[in-house]
Amino acid sequence: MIEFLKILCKLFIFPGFLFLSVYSFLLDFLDRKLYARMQNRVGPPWYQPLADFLKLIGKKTIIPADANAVIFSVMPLVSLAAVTVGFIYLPVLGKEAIFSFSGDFVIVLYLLAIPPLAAFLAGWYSRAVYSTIGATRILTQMFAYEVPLFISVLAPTLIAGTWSITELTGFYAAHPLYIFINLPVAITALISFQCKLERAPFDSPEAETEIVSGALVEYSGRLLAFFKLAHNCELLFVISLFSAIYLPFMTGIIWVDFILYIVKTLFILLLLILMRVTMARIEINNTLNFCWKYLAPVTLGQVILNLLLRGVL
Amino acid sequence: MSLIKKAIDWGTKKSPWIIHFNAGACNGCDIETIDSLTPRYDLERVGILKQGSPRHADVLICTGAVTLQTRDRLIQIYEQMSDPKFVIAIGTCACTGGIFEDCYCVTGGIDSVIPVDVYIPGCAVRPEAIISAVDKLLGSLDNDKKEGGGNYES
Amino acid sequence: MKKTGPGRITFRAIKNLFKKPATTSYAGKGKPCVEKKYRGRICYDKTDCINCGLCMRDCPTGALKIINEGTKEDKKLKAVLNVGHCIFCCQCVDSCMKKCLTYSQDIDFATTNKADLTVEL
Amino acid sequence: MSENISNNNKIVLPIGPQHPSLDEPGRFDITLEGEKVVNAVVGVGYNHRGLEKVCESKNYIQDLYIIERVCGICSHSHSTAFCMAVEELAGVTVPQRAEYIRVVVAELERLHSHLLWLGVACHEIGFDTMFMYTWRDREKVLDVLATVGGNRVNYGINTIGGVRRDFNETINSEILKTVDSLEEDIKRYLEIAMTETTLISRLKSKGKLSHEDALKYGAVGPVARAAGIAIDIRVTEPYGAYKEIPVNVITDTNEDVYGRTAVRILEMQESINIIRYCINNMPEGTLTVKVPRRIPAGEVIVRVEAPRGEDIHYLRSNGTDIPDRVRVRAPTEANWHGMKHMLKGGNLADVPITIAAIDPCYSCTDRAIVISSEKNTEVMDWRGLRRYGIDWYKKQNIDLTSLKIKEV
Ligand code: SF4
Ligand code: SF4
Ligand code: SF4
Ligand code: SF4
Ligand code: SF4
Ligand code: SF4
Ligand code: SF4
Ligand code: SF4
Repeated sequence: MIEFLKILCKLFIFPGFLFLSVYSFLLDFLDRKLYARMQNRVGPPWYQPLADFLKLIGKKTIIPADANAVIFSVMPLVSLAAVTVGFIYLPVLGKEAIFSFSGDFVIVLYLLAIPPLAAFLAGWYSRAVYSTIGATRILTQMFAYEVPLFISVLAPTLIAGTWSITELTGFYAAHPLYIFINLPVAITALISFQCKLERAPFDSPEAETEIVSGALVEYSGRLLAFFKLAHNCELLFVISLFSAIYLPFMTGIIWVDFILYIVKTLFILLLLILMRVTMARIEINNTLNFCWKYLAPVTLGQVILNLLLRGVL
Repeated sequence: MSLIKKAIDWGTKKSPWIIHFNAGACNGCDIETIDSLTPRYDLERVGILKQGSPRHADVLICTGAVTLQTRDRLIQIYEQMSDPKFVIAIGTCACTGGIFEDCYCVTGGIDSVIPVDVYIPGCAVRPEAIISAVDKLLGSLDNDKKEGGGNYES
Repeated sequence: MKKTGPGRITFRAIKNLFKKPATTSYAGKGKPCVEKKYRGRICYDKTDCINCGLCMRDCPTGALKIINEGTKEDKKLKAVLNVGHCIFCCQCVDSCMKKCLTYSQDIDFATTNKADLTVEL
Repeated sequence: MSENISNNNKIVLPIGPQHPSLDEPGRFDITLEGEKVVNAVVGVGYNHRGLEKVCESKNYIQDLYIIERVCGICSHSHSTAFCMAVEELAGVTVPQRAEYIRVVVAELERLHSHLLWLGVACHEIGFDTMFMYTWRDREKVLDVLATVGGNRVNYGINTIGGVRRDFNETINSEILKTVDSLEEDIKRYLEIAMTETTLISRLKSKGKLSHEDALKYGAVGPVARAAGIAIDIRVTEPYGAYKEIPVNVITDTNEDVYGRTAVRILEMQESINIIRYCINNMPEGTLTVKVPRRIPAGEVIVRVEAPRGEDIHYLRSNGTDIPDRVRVRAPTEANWHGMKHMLKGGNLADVPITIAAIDPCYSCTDRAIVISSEKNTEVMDWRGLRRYGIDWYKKQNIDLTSLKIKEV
């Protein structure tokens, strides 16, 4: 019984859903605050993401007459669910995730692909012009980053020889120097994650000045709130995944590791923000070119290197 | 229940997202509106974000004396916003028509078309006045628990 | 031609993190800081006013009304300004030969009630 | 909105009249094939207020403030043009000091306008940080303008016959200080514009308008100068104090958005030089000259170089204190004609920046109106309108058919 409660506690409170949402709000705040500070502004107060969320919850939800009501209202939840489920496979407290099994890596990668797909469907079935274009752009962008992203995430597993994130982290925590081998893919992964999160400079799927806000134009009220929450959680999810794979430095003491985890996530967030601050939006076809011309070859090179190294190490 | 309601009210007060519409202004007030989002005045301090889609916005920031051609669009945008919603009329022309009141092609002020919650006279309004207006709008929510989005004849 | 590359402002952005933001401290409370000689709401001093109407003639919006409530001999003047019409051009100030009108630096008239916009000066 | 998606894969994307990339109401119907723009229809008129008409019912002094509010960005150019027109009809000469003050304010206005444009352009291509930086620096200019004129937007420095406010030592030194610090900023912008790859890739060879096309469509201002056409009223037909002030025309041969950016940034430097020259060579003297309230009959055309190009004012007087006809041809209006040409063949992503690159502002442009709220209204073209007029007069027993206009 106690065991069961413990698991429930882990699942729903810490480091499960509650932690996920609270920390993702915090990250969102930091994201906006640092962004503002880099632009020489004051930026929002700390409770801003929470206030936004609560306000949206309280607003009336409008479902456009043209839209497919079911898909329109289900997609935000699908998106949110995918991220939360994926999060429980990621190590937060030390190197142990809440759940793990030998193939969880693949599951996580699949779950990772769901939020953009949900946004695509949401946009497509809103049946408005802007959202349709936004949806098409989401799909185009997925086509651009998915391959580099998958390969750069998989390359480290080749050395570790495991398909479980927990074991992978464990392996690299035991051999910290091996991480530097993966530096090239760490960089490509960072870029493709940025691309995946549709943040500037890869934000053409929601380019405000071109297509208003892309796929989510027609969303309002509660449904928009869930999409925003899902997006925040996705940010945290991606950052945690990145830190699990590429920055698995551990001390072995659980609480120190947790603090390390926080430090690592903040550091990655800083990198992502810097990317957002310093560049102009890249056109969708240039994104495509960039991903296939530069990112994909680098990741492939790494795979070959890692395969060779595996024989040596 | 009331706790949730309180939380939502608090959120509404702390996070007014705006959408901006120019209904035939001279640009002056529009630029000052945008200006109030940039570093010197930075409205994000009080939670304001500029949105592109009326569906996402809570506050319609409106400038200009409402020309006949923008009139329909103004109503349309107002209707697309989801409740609760508020309207701020920025600039003398948005309040009453101002200097354009005698023109044959304007209806004269935002409130001749949709209900307005806050008036900010000024030609052009200063960003400080906009900040103070936002403050007053949010303050007025406290007093009479205003729902916003009253009835209007179009 | 200098070398090109992405992210040329990275350094500046990081430097800004440690600088004070350029934002003013005014956030809705207190008095905003306005330049001296900024044209705010006009003020009226009736001591010298002869009710000639020059100010009203040149006012482009008809926002200003000088009203005589008394008789021609015993003037009881007051000025009524519709702030919602006034465009703060201060032409009335220039037009008044008797220098009865001046401008202040008062700029904050935001109100939730339209009737508040008509004020007696 | 779904009817906009037709079956042959073409999408008609309405941009405006409310759209985040447009701060003013205008409408563009962009026909897309995938991401490619195959057609563009420009619709203006949302901002038509009819202020030329209202000018005909108010006196010259009142009109000055109406004309100043044609637009909030080049308010000074418009009021200068109007004042010059009235002064010319009245046959008065403005004191030299007033002319110099007008020039200083005009160049400050150009600085603020170009900074504003740079920010908006960066915002259009999703480079918000630059947008924030430029607008932050623009505040310096606005502070000076507010001190000089008394308002941040409609400075109201002009009056018929001169200027309303004088410069003094403190103002002079404040202007020079601001200008010095802006010079640093401008150097930085130029460096960023020349080295930031993402920026260049978004600007280079977008919205092409070649030298010939620019001439054909009658482009003015930075759009024309970026196509290598050296027109600048300050030089080709100097007015006011520009007759004495050295001005260089900035041109560029890129013929695209990048060229327009470069022209504008370099023009800011030029404005700074002019301001310095004016402050250092400001003549002493009075500020205004008396102008009669009744303006002698006559008509006049005045050309002024506004930040966006040539601004033309036409004024006809009938001897009263109220003008008979006022006509404003603002620069943006001249630049619209090439818009469709510039948009076609580009990507959807280029649409906002291409539109932004002419620095559009609708306030002064909008003249044709379509009133859709009332039933029984129809849009008439020129010929239809003429027909209608003839019929209307026929009913009054006046026959106008003998009049011929050249068919276009
Ligand atoms: S109030 Fe004045 S500055 Fe503002 S839009 Fe109207 S005319 Fe322009
Ligand atoms: S112009 Fe001056 S003196 Fe004449 S009525 Fe106006 S305030 Fe009075
Ligand atoms: S400031 Fe201008 S608009 Fe206001 S009352 Fe005076 S003249 Fe009229
Ligand atoms: S053309 Fe006729 S309707 Fe139009 S402004 Fe002139 S008089 Fe008025
Ligand atoms: S061109 Fe633009 S900035 Fe200039 S007067 Fe016209 S609307 Fe204003
Ligand atoms: S048609 Fe010719 S004469 Fe008539 S108003 Fe126009 S420009 Fe003047
Ligand atoms: S005013 Fe008339 S003739 Fe001149 S450019 Fe515009 S449409 Fe053409
Ligand atoms: S087009 Fe502009 S200037 Fe001409 S009448 Fe209309 S609003 Fe006035």
